Amino acid sequence: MSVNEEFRPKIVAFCCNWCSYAGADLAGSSRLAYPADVKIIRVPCSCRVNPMFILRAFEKGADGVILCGCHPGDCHYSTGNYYARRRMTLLFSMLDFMGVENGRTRVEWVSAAEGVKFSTVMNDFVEKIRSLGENVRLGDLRCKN
Amino acid sequence: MNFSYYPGCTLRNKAKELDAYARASAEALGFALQELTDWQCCGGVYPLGTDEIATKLASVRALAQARDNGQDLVTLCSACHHVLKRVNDDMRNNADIRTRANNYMMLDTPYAGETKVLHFLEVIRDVIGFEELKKKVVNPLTGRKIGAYYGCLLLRPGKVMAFDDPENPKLLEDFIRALGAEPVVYPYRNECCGGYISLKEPQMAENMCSNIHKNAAGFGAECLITACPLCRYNLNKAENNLPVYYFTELLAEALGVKEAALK
Amino acid sequence: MSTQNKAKLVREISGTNPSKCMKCGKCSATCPSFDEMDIKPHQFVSYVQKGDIEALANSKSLWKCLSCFACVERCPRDVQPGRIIDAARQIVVRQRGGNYLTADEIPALLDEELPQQLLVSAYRRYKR
Amino acid sequence: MQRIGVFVCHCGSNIAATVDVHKVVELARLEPGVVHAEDYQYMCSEAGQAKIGAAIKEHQLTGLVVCSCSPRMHEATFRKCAQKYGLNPYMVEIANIREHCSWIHKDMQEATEKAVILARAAIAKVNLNTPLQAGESRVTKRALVIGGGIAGIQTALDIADAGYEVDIVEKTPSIGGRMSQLDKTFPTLDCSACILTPKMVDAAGHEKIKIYTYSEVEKVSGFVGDFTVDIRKKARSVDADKCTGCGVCQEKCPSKKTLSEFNRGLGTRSAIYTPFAQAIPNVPVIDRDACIKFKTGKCGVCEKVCQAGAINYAQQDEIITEKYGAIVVATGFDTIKLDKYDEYAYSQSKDVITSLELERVMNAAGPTKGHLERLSDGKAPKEIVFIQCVGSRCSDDRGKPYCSKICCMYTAKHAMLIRDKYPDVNVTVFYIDVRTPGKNFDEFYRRAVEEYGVNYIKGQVGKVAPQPDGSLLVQGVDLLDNKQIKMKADMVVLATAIEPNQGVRNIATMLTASIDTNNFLTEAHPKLRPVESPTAGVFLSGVCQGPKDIPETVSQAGAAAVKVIGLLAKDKLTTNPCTAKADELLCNGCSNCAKVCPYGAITYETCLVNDHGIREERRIAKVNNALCQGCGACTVTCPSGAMDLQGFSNKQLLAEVDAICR
Repeated sequence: MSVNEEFRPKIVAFCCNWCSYAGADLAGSSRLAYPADVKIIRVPCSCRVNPMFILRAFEKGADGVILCGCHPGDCHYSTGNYYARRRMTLLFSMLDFMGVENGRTRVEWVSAAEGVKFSTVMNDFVEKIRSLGENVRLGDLRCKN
Repeated sequence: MNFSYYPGCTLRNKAKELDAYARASAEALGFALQELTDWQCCGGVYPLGTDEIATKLASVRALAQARDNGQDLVTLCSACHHVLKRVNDDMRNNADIRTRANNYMMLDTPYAGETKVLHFLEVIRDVIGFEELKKKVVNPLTGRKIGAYYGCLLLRPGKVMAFDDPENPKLLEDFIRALGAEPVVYPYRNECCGGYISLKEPQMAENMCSNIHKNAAGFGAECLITACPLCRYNLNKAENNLPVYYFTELLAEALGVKEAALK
Repeated sequence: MSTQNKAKLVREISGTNPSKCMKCGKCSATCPSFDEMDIKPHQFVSYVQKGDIEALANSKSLWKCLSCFACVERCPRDVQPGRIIDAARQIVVRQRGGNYLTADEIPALLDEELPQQLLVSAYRRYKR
Repeated sequence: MQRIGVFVCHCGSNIAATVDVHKVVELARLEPGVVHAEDYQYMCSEAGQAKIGAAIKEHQLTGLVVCSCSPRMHEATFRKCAQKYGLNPYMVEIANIREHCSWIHKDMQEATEKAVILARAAIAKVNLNTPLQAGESRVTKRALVIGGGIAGIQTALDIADAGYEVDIVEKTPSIGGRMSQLDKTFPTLDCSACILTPKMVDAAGHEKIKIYTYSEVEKVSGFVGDFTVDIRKKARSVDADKCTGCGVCQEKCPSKKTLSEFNRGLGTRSAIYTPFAQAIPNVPVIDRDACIKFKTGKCGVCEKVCQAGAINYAQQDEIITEKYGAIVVATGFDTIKLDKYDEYAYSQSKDVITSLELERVMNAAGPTKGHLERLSDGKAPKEIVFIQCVGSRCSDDRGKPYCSKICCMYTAKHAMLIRDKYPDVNVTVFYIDVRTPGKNFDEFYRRAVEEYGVNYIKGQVGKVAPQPDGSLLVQGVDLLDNKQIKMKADMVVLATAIEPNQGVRNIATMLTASIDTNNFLTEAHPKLRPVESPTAGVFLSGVCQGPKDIPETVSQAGAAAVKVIGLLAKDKLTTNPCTAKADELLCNGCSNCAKVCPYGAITYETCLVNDHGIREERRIAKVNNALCQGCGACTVTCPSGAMDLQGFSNKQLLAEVDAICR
């Protein structure tokens, strides 16, 4: 599909409750806009995100998935984000192999104080997904209209 | 040890000795300056406008040639150094300027700031080392009280030039010490000499330079050294001035190659 | 060109953001040419903000700035007044007849010692 | 099948101005499980909650979705509300349509579409919610305060006065902190030591307070109500029980050339030292880097002169492990390094000093015995220039982007004190803005100008140039006169930006407390929970949270103490019921989950299992609900899918993903 202005991607953002979800709240209370294409799912920690969730998102038609957690060393549960980082490295490389480009998946560390960063990251990610266009891999054809 | 070398227009002309002393000193210190084959004038001042591309191309050409030679690029004149380092920084960090400059140049390999630009003084500090320089000195300049004059172009903007602390530099003082002389630290050593203003407003430059001389003399300097022909020209025009030398002249003297250099 | 467009052009050429200025005056405190300038360095910013590029373009300050970057180095807000005044200068010299230095003037300005560098620098700053 | 009620909040116009709330209601009604939907102006208000209650009764709701502000704001409110009307509180989910929607989008259609999708996700999740029961955990009735400055001391005193035990850990040899270095305080000009030392004495003498000086927190584990902390008591080389504080050792110590930290490097101290005369405890420490005995093995003068026999060269660091229910961070601040601001010649002239250094110069116990003199030649200055905002309000990487808040006031204080004591000295202050929001603050600054004749100039200084005659040439600007000023001064004082103390990042990491890019600790809510960290059981006191003056610090210290007391007053805490749980039929006992658990909450038991009629003994993971904090690391690591997290189960999260991607 060619990139066009009308393309509105579906983007799922998993945010840990302690840092990134709070960072998103701060972006909100500071009125720092980012596209409505991003929908946030709250998880207790980035390590709660099962690769299965991300595969399912792509299967159901997501065009990009981003996982946000506390900065390394600052995880509320001490080590959760380290697990997430390792798991996602593997998963993303497998997804890339399967044709879901690396640009469609991302891990970012956003602290509770980084509203600006949250908004910047989301703007950037959406722009990236828009440039990549619709995701055609992994989609469950039965889900198509 | 070999470096690509960019002399610049003034060193081919009014400041021949700055160049000659440097080449002789380099040899004495064990490195060679290999002049780029067809360099062009850098323009003297860095074109500040973000949309000025053509005026930056001479620098890009020199930088790309050094890259192709696989060498770091050494300069002597403060102005050339300033322009080359800043254009190099643009080529490395400013995607817009990089793209547009490369579109003009049509190089075999596009240039993206790969070359390391070094001032002759940085070579002495970072590659040779002041300890090593001290060992090579045969005529120590004992007893001489020398004020280092940095001017603006070597130091600012500090983040891009990354030459020394722009407000309290030490490089030339360490250099003077290594030659066996006594550095005189004075606060106006990083104040502007007036630069190109001296062409149309000589009085302004003269006032600035006399303040610099007065300040340096007040702290006990007997002479000044500089790396820039324009600074030297402006400083020399001021009344009651201290003698102003190129740093390479004192270097050649201390290394015992001064006489030979001008032959 | 409209005044608004000129102000926009100054922002573009200089690559700076005058809105970052907090009016501390450190640029004017720093500038070695302060006394020679009619519009002072800290005012460059407000002239661009007001969109009064005309006044800036007609000011003496254009030709008194030394591009010594002391204001750029010391500005706590990264506004870079030196780049702003250069952009205004560019707008002037890029217009026909806007040159501050012409070839005819040069012979009278020369002397024995004058380095080439001075001529090329002045040419770059003063002339299209 | 659940019977779900959806409640859409207008939040005044905060949501309703951007999101078509009626449309959200209308479309939510179509979702599976939804039997009721309505909107209201303020759902969190009493009337709003009553509406929820009425709907629960009328429609026999089993689950609630509230489309409103962030769950971090009102999840607890709506859970309580559900409970009040007989519903399990964990049957409530929040769709965040304010912070994540109405506040960041402008286009109504776009925002409404997104709000509907967020509501759908929450509805899909509630469909799979199950009632959860919160457990209980114990509370250790003792608090730890990290930092022994005025913030830490005040917090500790307030907690102790309420009858709870408090330990203070202070890394320097004495409590007192920055305030002990100050000469006078604004806006009353009372003597800092006179108001601080009684508090230090109170803390030291309080039966509920234990003070560990020359000590640092090394390790923290556990959670709210039940922290375990390792404290490293650094070797003092002096036996505190025997030392009488006579001071002879300090007098006789032959190594006297170490720069005094207390005097900001302007004076020297001996190798065995107490930082200042009123130090608490009044027990010296041996600085082993400076001590001749430790460096060469020869000397031992202090041991010889100590009548009490308190010197102990062989003393080792000691690790103390203690349990605490709550931890207060009160680590304070320091001034920034000025090496990137040498246009002010700080490193080039002894007569250019920071304001904190001036405090020491003005102090009777300071390096000049309180005489105002130039540190280069001891001469009395006639002309003093103060420069404001040095390193504050900078957007470049040299300084700090924030206003340090205290500088305007202490500069007015310094100017006034100098003019009062030395009327022949001229004082000039270069300022950008004078910021005086505080009780009696502006009046104070005006007194400096009107009564004491301090010369305030609006404008910054560009350069300070030391002159051959020893004076300082100050080049500044007067923006109101539009003139550049070049004036000679004998001394220049820099109002240097403040920053959180070194090491606070390390402490934040140990506590898993959030910290911002400027190294200030983040509060749980900037307005409503200013003294709590988002990490339960961790509280903030003083400048570690943001720049503050003394009265503000003391108020915040008290507020933090109240929060701690509120926590320690409880015998039990309800724990988060969103804990992990293993399905015994799926678990294969592989131990992977136990390996990733940061709390050691998973153990294995051999159980008799009935797997579709096959009864056998199996090794099965068991989660200790009191220890599990619900991070979910185990759920992902489990190869057989046996481990799940209650409240954030695989099915619930997948349902959310499905709803969003629909």
